[in-house]
Amino acid sequence: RVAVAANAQFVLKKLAADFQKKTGIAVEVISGASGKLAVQIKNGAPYDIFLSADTEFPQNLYTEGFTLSKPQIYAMGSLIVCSSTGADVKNWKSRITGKDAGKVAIANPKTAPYGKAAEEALNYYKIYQPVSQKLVVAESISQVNTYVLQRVVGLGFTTQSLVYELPASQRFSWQKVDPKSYSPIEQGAVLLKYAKNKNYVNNKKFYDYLFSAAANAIFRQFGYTTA
Amino acid sequence: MEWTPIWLSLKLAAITTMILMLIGIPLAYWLSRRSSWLKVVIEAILTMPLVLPPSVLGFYLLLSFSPNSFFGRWLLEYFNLSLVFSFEGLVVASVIYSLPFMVSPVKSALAHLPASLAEASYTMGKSKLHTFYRVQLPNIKSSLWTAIVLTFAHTLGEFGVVLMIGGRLEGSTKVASIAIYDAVDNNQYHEANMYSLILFAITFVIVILVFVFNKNAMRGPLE
Amino acid sequence: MEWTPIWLSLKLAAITTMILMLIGIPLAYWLSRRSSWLKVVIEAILTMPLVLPPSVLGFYLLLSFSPNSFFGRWLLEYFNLSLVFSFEGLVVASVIYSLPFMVSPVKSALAHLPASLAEASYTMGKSKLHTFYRVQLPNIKSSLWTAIVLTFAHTLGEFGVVLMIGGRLEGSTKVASIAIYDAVDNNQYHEANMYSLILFAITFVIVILVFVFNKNAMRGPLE
Amino acid sequence: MISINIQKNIKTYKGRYRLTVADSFPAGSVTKVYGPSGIGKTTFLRIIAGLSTPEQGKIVVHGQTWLDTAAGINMSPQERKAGFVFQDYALFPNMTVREHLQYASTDELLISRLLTMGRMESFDSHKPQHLSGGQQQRLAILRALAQRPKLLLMDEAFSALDDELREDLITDLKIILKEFETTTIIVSHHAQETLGFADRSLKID
Amino acid sequence: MISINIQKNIKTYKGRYRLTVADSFPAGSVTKVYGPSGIGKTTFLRIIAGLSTPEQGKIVVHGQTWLDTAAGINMSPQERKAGFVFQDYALFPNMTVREHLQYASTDELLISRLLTMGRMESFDSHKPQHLSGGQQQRLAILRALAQRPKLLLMDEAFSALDDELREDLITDLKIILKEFETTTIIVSHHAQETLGFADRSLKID
Ligand SMILES: Nc1ncnc2c1ncn2[C@@H]1O[C@H](COP(=O)(O)OP(=O)(O)OP(=O)(O)O)[C@@H](O)[C@H]1O
Ligand SMILES: Nc1ncnc2c1ncn2[C@@H]1O[C@H](COP(=O)(O)OP(=O)(O)OP(=O)(O)O)[C@@H](O)[C@H]1O
Ligand SMILES: [Mg+2]
Ligand SMILES: [Mg+2]
Repeated sequence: RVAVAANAQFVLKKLAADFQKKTGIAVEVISGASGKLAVQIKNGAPYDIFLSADTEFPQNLYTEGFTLSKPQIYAMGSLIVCSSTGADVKNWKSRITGKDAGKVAIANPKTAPYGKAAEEALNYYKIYQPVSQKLVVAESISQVNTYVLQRVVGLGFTTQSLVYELPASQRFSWQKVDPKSYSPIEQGAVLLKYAKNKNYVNNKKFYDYLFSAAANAIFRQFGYTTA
Repeated sequence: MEWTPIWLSLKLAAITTMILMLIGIPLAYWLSRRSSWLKVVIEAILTMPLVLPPSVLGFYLLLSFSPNSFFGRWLLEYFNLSLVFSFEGLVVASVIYSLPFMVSPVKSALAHLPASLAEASYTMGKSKLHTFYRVQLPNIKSSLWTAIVLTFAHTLGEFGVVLMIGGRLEGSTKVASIAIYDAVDNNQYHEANMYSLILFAITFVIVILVFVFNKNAMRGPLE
Repeated sequence: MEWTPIWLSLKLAAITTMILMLIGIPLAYWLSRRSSWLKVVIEAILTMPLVLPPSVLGFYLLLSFSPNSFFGRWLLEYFNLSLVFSFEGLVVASVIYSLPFMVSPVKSALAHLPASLAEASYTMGKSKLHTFYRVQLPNIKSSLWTAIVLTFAHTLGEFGVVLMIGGRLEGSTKVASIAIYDAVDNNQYHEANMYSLILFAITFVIVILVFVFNKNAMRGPLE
Repeated sequence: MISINIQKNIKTYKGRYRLTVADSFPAGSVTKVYGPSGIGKTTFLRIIAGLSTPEQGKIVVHGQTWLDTAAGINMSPQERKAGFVFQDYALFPNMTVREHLQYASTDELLISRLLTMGRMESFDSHKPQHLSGGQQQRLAILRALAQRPKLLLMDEAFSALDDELREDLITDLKIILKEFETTTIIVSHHAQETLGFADRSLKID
Repeated sequence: MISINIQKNIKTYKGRYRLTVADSFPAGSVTKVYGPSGIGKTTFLRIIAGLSTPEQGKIVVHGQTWLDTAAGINMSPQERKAGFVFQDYALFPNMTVREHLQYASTDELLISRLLTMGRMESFDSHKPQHLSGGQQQRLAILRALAQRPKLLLMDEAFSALDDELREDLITDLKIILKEFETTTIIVSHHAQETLGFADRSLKID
């Protein structure tokens, strides 16, 4: 069983499918907010592997002795600005401060790495002040996606992987945010103590697969960068 | 720890409860009168919002309130009112969500009341409205308070809907339940505990006061 | 779209409602007797779980049920029972969370019932228990059904608590509300709509049946 | 002058049965209505008050048509404002004795007078559940009087009162009913009960 | 033989008052209890049935001590099993006429006999709210009889019945009470009401 941060669940399902094709081993994917998953793991959740949206939670689990290995970075996310109102987001920096931008959705900077990155980017371009009045803070990256896709907001900051999850028919415009404007969104994974109980070999196999060239290719396909 | 979210939560719960008293109690009265198929269906529909997970209900409300929807645009154009990302939106959503907690207990209690009480009042020339507020309602006081307490508490704890259509705006939609949730998510357990304790304490006092008041109201002069 | 989560949800709601009938109704009876300070406080405490956002309540329950806690370890050692990430845990959490919806309406209705009904039964040699089930409870049928419907619907829609202490284990803790939530989160709106519609339809039918049954039960032979 | 002519189908222990009453009641008179239990006496009073509707009927009170099924006229109980002493009293559990009377009337002088007349002064702050059967019945009578009804309908209104109390009450009642120019219809089982009160009688069977 | 000696403080219209009753009731006798309204007659019956507790008192029924405040004995209403006809009937709204009797007794023969005796056969599937006042009162009497009580307490149990019906009922009652060896205490305001029924009387004041 793999517990995965909500933003990476789509790619993980692809990885699981690929892994099963190669080895015949089935993987059960459980998604949720990283923080909640971490609390659950500390309280006995039956998960074998944990893929967080950041590095802090895995590190914390490691120091408190809930893991079999040190956290490892499996991918780095990229932040994008997007809209489905048909607006042109190529020059989003000027647009976002304008009148007709509508509300702007970011994930909660306190809990979601993509939210933190978005905040950093806005500060980097010195437009946080003017934008703050329009900011709508969503619970998670998924909720940002909902707001954007349902056009309740004009613009949203989310993960690049969203782009590859959408049906082709969806009206959607997006633009990468320059990675130098925010600190890298490193996503860490750990092998949990629970993995020892059952099928340790298979668990370990999948954990190792996550860092294989084949997996890296799939990660890149969905807009992540890998080491 | 800030006080704004708590204050906001209490305001939301109080306003919602008040609105629900205004619309829920007459609705309960109407539903308690001779029942028809229509009323049974309406009653079932009122219960429906409960069945959905709050955040999903919030999602559907988001769709219907958003300026892209017909209803949302109409509100915006004619009333300059936006129900997404605003306190007003939270109130409307909470009203929908908590409606059955106000209506059902009151309706059931009215159904148990002997018909002759109202009849006696009618022969004294009192209107149905007057009779309802002076005779029927006071005689189901205990159920009425139950409804009010459940509604109030439920609105305070309401979270999923609020999170979806509120957008965490400081001072207008970031209510206490969201602050607690964020604190837990942030590993700020101490802060979460503080918020929880304060909410508990305030509600506990309110509920105790209601029960004590209610108890005295039901007690006769000789006991 | 799978049927397992829906089936699981219905099972959870049905079991919770049944347990709450078993413990909530006697509790309501006890609370409706001559009230004391102790009872007022207990009643207020029962209302408290409502005040917290469900996911936070879930968080606290997780901490107290977890094998790291005294209570959790005790359960595990002596009963080999784990209340975290198990269906049993969901049941216990739902029971705590929905308790006031069962207890409060029944308690209020009992308080409104004339004392002479029970007295008449006592003089006929019937025990308090017999009197309660044969005389008092049948005469507050409408409120009892209200309590059952609210409890059932509320448990179906229950999400935050369940998510926190259940995780999303296929076939044991991934109930329909979580499936819907996931679907919305994953932008699978069609699937979310399907789940919602099915939950609606099932509950709608149940609620309508209850109301129709209840309506007939309250109707006399000549009307 | 009140004229009543009604027909309603009811079920009695003899099977389905058509309750038929046709009579005129002179203004200010007190009419005793009697007949076997379950024959429809309470139903008759309820029809007059507007709480029940007969299949056919006409009720004219002091020239005003309260009910005419043929013409489709059916005044509401609120418009008829008949004073009604219910057989089961129908007191309001939430109100004290005084509040019952205040609900019917704002005339504090009248209220005091009625409380004295019913010997209920010392119970004026009691709720019905703390009153004895006879006290409850007296309160039901006083409440009906407090609204100064043109027509007073009493259903077994003396059944819980002892002889002495009843006789005293009747003496006072006659004075007050005269003063209010009230026409009274009283259902009673016992010949003795309405002695010195009723001046006419009507048998239903 | 039943001996009762009780004292309880109650409030009447004369102010606080100490209700005192001391009397012995021969087995199988029918005692009429009377006195002004609000004096404590209902309270007296409730004390005998165990629904109310006096400040001081002793009740011995056929050699069995039901109450002895000095010795701290106080049997529950369930153990006393006195048949009680409540002044306000206390019928069960959820039960039909027949179900009321079935609740008190499993003897279907007795139930049929009682239904006939109370002329209630044709109402056996009616609920109380669809019965007339007199029918409700008869049901209350029948229900109390159905439990074959050793002691029957009747609070104004004939007040809603017409003379003819009451006389017929009394004839039947006397037979059945003799058969059950029941001792009866009946509260009544009207001398006439218990004529030919009560063989003793007790005034409370
Ligand atoms: N539940 C109660 N609480 C307080 N006082 C009560 C209660 N019931 C009766 N009383 C008071 O106790 C006194 C005696 O009441 P009780 O019902 O025994 O009178 P009673 O002799 O049966 O009168 P009646 O002939 O009118 O029925 C009354 O004055 C009444 O006000
Ligand atoms: N709510 C009701 N629904 C159906 N039937 C009723 C209802 N109330 C009374 N009845 C029936 O109608 C008949 C007439 O009832 P009503 O109460 O008018 O009798 P009554 O003459 O007042 O009798 P009593 O002297 O016993 O009070 C009764 O036989 C009764 O069974
Ligand atoms: Mg009658
Ligand atoms: Mg009495």
